Amino acid sequence: MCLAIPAQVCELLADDRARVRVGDVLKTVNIALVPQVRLGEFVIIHVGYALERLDPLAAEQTLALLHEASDLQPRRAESANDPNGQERTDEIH
Amino acid sequence: MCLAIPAQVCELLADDRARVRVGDVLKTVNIALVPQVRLGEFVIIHVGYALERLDPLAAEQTLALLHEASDLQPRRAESANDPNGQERTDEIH
Amino acid sequence: MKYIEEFRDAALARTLAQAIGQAVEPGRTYRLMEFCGGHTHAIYRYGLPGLLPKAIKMLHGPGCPVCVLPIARVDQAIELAGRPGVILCSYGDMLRVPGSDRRTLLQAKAEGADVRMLYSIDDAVTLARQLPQRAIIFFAIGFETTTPATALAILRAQKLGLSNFFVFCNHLLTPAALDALLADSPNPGSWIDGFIGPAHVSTVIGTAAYQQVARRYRKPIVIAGFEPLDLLQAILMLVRQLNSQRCAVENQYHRVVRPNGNRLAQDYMAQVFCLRASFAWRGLGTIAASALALRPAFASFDAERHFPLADRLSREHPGCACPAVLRGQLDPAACQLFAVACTPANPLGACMISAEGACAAVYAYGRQPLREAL
Amino acid sequence: MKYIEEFRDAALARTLAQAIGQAVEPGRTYRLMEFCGGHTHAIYRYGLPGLLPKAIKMLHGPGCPVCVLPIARVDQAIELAGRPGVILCSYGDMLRVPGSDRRTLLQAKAEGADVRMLYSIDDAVTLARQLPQRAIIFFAIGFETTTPATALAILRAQKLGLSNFFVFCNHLLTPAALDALLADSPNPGSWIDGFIGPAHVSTVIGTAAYQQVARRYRKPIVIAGFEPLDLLQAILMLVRQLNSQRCAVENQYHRVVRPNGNRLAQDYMAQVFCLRASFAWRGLGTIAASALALRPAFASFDAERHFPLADRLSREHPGCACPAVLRGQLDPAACQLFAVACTPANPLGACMISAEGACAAVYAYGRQPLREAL
Amino acid sequence: MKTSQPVAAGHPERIELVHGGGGRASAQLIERMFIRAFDNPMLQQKNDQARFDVPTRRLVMTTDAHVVSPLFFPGGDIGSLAVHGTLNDIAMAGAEPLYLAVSFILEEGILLRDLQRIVASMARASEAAGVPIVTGDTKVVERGKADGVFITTSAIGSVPNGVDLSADRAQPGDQILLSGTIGDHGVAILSARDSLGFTSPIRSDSAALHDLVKQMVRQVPTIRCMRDPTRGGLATALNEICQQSGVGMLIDEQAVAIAPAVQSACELLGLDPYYLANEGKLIAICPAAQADRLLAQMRAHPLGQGASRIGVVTTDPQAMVELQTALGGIRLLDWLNGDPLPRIC
Amino acid sequence: MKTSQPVAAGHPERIELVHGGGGRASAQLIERMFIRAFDNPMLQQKNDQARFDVPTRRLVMTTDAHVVSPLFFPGGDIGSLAVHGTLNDIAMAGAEPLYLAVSFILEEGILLRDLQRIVASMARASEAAGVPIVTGDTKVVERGKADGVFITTSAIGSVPNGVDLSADRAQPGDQILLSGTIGDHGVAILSARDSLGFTSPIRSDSAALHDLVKQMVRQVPTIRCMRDPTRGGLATALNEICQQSGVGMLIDEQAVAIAPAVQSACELLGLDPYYLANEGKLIAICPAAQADRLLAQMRAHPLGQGASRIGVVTTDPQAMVELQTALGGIRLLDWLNGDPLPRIC
Ligand code: SF4
Ligand code: SF4
Ligand SMILES: [Mg+2]
Ligand SMILES: [Mg+2]
Ligand SMILES: [Mg+2]
Ligand SMILES: [Mg+2]
Ligand SMILES: [Mg+2]
Ligand SMILES: [Mg+2]
Ligand SMILES: [Mg+2]
Ligand SMILES: [Mg+2]
Ligand SMILES: [Mg+2]
Ligand SMILES: [Mg+2]
Repeated sequence: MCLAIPAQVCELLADDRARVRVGDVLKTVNIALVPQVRLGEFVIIHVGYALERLDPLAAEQTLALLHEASDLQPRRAESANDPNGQERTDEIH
Repeated sequence: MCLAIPAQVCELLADDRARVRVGDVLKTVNIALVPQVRLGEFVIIHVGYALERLDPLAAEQTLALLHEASDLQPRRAESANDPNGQERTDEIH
Repeated sequence: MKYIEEFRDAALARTLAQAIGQAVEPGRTYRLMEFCGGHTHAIYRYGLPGLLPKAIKMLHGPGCPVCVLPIARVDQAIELAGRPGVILCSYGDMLRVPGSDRRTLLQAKAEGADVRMLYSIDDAVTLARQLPQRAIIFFAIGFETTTPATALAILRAQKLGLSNFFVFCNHLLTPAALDALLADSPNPGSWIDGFIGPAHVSTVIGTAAYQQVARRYRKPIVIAGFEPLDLLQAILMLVRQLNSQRCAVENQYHRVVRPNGNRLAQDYMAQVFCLRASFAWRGLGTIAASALALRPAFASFDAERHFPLADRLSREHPGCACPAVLRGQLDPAACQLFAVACTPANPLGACMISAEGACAAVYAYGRQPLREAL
Repeated sequence: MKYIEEFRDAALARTLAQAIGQAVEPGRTYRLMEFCGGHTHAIYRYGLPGLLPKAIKMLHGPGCPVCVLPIARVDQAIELAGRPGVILCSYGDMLRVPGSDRRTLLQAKAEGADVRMLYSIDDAVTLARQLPQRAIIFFAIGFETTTPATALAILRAQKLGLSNFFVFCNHLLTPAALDALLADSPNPGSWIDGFIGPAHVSTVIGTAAYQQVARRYRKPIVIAGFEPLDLLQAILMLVRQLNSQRCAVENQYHRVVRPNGNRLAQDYMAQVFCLRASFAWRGLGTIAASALALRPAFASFDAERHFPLADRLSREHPGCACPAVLRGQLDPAACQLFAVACTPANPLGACMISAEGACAAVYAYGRQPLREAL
Repeated sequence: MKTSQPVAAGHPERIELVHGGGGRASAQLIERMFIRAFDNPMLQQKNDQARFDVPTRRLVMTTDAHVVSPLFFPGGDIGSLAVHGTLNDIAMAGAEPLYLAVSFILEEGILLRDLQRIVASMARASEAAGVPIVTGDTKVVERGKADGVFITTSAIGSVPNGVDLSADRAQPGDQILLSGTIGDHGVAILSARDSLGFTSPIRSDSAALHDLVKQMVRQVPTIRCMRDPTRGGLATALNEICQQSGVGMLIDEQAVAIAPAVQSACELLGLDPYYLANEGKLIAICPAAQADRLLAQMRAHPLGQGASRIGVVTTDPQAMVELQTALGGIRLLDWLNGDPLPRIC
Repeated sequence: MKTSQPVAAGHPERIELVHGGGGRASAQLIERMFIRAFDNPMLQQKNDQARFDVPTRRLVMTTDAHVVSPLFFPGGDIGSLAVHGTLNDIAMAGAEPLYLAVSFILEEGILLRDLQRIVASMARASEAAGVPIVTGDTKVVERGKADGVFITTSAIGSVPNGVDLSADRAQPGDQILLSGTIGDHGVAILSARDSLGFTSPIRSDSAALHDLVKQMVRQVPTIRCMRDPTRGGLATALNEICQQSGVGMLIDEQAVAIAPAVQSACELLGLDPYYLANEGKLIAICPAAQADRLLAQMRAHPLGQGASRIGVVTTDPQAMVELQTALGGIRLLDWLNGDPLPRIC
């Protein structure tokens, strides 16, 4: 029910609408909840609405940490014990 | 379009309706145009309405005349030259 | 089936045919027009041309209300069927009559219009009660036979207080057409010797309605039933009238038809309908006082008032010989389009449209024997 | 698919599982409840139980809005669908949820009701514009994830001046349920060590919304994404919190979830909805201030006001163990009806209804391995 | 995993879309309804096709969709009709039907008990005919996208040695035989329609004719062709043969039997029995020398008791059917033109 | 009697009830549309059945109704689908399809040009497959009583000597092969539905598999069984085989190919590709010793290029299909339960 997936905004349309893509699949969604979204950004889509923007830096951070743990070699300077706690910035660039 | 056939009244229903039969086939028709019709009488049915009562005596007369001509022997006293002209009675018994 | 089968008796038919053969005067041709499409249909269906002596030449008249309805009215019915919320109902015969561009109500239905075939106009009133949010328009056609049913249905709708029942009225009057058929000629009716008069129209209007035409044009008329013996007897009666140079209105179908018809039916018709000044008959042209409209008192049931309709022009196929065929002046098979471009599946003219049209009857029942005869 | 596939990487999953295995303290069991049905579904779908050390015991929470909707509300939706002129729309999940007498909206549809599955509530507004003579009722369900969409749709309908668009509002609040789940026990939450918090609910309401519960009941909560790596990472984070005896609200899903959520979405929700005094959750009982209704200013869009509905009693199957299953106190497979009388095709209780219900997830993905485990 | 679903009073079970989804509900419907009713080892294997050995290598195959409305009518239902109609098309080649395949299109919302009744009727018809239903398919479409139940049946049959029936083989001089009364099926269907509001004692003649045909081809293997006068009626079937063989026909109206109630209904509704559908009658055309023998054989069979010789094949480059009327006149008997009676088979 | 009807601009020709009435208009539609497109001598004879000689006496027969919505979709249409679907059911027995029969149910009002397009597509598919359409039927129902066009196709085929495929023959230890990606057809259909409002480059995989199968059974006549995972998808087809053979299966998720766009559409719509329909894929189960040879043979054929070994048959009295997930976990792969995607085939 709360299924939602990341999609990239590939066209901004009138009436709070945008064309987004997931892989090769295109769909028109409502972006009234994320009016500041820009072309190329990723949003989380739920029942035809974009709920929020996805922060690519934060995603990369998460993945980097996981790879780091996996490779046992740091890919980034950071190496916190608590991988992504409360202190994290919540502003998207 | 003006197709109409004789049917026998076998049940009088409410609302100017009657059940009529043609052979073994039963149908409900409107009898508002022949309010005086009685059970057992024949009526002429057209688009679901009884248009008129059929006069059995007149029918028999016509047939008798035809048989007469055919048998070359009279089946009834009557033997007019003009088989059913204007002078005929138009009252049903 | 009582009062049906007796009048189809083969032995009696032969006797009657013989009597006709004996009655005809040598060297004389009797050109008899059956006005009714129902008679035309019966003549072919029972194969009567094969029984009759050559001296009897049957001419087919304009008496099929489906055939003579002008294209413009069909177009208007199709237009009505396309209005939102409308259910257009009619008798089955009307649904495949082509209007302009060969369009029929059945095609409109296939394209999405709600068009329904009903057995009786009563069913349309019932439908209007059941579906109060829809507009039920009955495309009413027919001669005086069918008109009383329409009158009663409108009176019933009034009694029920229905505001969604409408009649698109196309009822026609037969005596006016008979008159026009004869009048419209320098030598009125010179190609017709006598008439077989309508059976069920006469049931309603009576035999008296034809007296004027018979007297004015000096043509004998015999009202006849639709069964083959009725027709044969009527032919015999006409031959005898012609032989004795009478021109009376006689009544072969007196088991049903009364001199004054059904007065009650006439009263209902008079209550609901009034005369139109004129009406354009397909093939016969515009005829004064030949059709009915709803009286102003029933205007709320009148589809023509409730749904404004554009006037339309009827464009007939240029090669169609219907005007002559409908007047009995030309054999259907003599039309250049007959059975070539014009068939029941693809009728080009009025007479091919209904099964009771002269061209349709000849096509369905008689085109080969007729070819031999040509 | 960017930001999806990376979080399903098998090698990384194994690394994380190993890390969890290394992190768990010997002899200790970590009883972790994923609140969300979406998490339950993902856990089984990706086969995570097979990857995790035995020390990790996943408990499935009540976080499927389809499952926890009481029978009475389903009955009312079916009743609404049967009203003349109504088109009842909802998300696909709702249509086969049984109400009383096992009746579903799909059955009502089969019996003739106009019931439509929509992908988005926006489509219902569009339908209302297209069919002004029909009443379009959207059967709105969902947690805070779905609620903003409903709010925006109502605002759009208002802007369009629609008078035939209605919402049957069944939006529920997750923090209240989480609180009730823990509170409703003499020893609050004694069977749970920590929570995986909702992903997309949190996207809307933010991580801050869980602080109160975490503090009051001293349970760590980690908000997690729905992908397998998200879940594994969140489990690792919970294990670490528990090992270090912390009970913070942490945010594994910080690529999407902000501490304060989506303020704009919250504003729209606040504009359109107000709190219900209480709401009867299926399986969890009546919970105060746990559901939303339309504000009086939007009463004209409120199906409950426009179509008076009788109050109804929910009768649950007596043998159904859902209350315990929804609280994580009983394994689905331990219910005596599980997979015997209760299956996804014929669900008897809340947890078998939606694919995201705990019993349905176990049935579809895990019933054999689980049996081995029993 | 048994689910014995209690049926709530007032809410009889109905077909839902899920029954056509191809999943568990489909499998259960097939198992409980179709395999149970049509019970035979080929169906039990639940493959997507049936496998069997045929007795000869000379085969015929046919298919017909059945969309009759209403589904139940005096003398039959869409189920028995779908079996008979297809068996008859096999029989019209002089062949012996071997196996039936059946494909259902169900409208969401039809009552399971109605479907059950139809399926039981098919099972009885198949059993009575000795021709098993060996494979099938079921689809469910949304409410308003079909009309209750549509059934397409297909069959194969084997052609006996020496038998070679085809509608292009009629020759001038051949005799035309008809196995009984005409129009019964058409009138039975119409009488079952509420909208026409009439009642009659007429029942559909729906029947499987292959046993009658088996006797006929055994007795007279030189039969030129047979046809069952279904949609379009006797008139159209005769015209089809004329067109395909390039011949004419002369039919004797008095020899064509019509039940009185059929005649009555036709008068009342303005229909012509020559264009009404039949579902248990056949036309056979044979060399004149064999006509007596064939007629006797037909009359000896319960389904041919009312058989008669109705006319002769003539030379006519225009391939027209002429009718000698009871009154002695002659007229054409044309193809069905225009308005059909909707959904009679 | 030629009637060359001028088509008025703005009013394209449509199917009317009269086209199904069995009279002249029906005959003309059949002649001009079907016989012309499917042109072959058996149809030309215009009998109600087709007659032919079959090469062997061991036959298979199948039937399937096709009710897909929309009628036209990326990669095919209801016409090609109806041909492929039925040929594939023949092929799944290891048989060579011989003849097709086709039965149309048309909704009053459909455009003649749409029907023409569908019929042309069927003709192309039949021609490409080398399997003629030899008999057929056409019914027309009132507007609102169907959904454009429904097509039921039936076919017979001959089974080569030594070939004995049946879904009850899978044995523990057998290998499970799949001929390519899954879910393409299902997503293609959904993407063609306006109501879902998404677009994707995915085309239906609709294809006739009998030539691939011919190579496969020639190379490995000991194949246990094959099935085309249509409605209900791969998951349901595997479960059917397990149930019928009384075995279990262990499937390797990583070996099951899914096109990226199919995966994307599934994410977006919340669908599971294991339950999506395929119309040009097959599952084959064979003894382990022959698996390599069979896989090589499959990959050598254009329709089997993407073939892979997706799992093994196991011993399981509960006849369940287990899936080893990409992450290394194990879960069940159940039958399709509940909500189907309506009208995908
Ligand atoms: S054949 Fe056709 S075109 Fe000619 S007169 Fe008759 S109706 Fe008119
Ligand atoms: S198996 Fe069914 S009855 Fe038992 S707890 Fe789960 S949902 Fe309730
Ligand atoms: Mg057939
Ligand atoms: Mg048939
Ligand atoms: Mg036939
Ligand atoms: Mg099938
Ligand atoms: Mg229906
Ligand atoms: Mg099949
Ligand atoms: Mg198939
Ligand atoms: Mg298959
Ligand atoms: Mg057929
Ligand atoms: Mg439709």
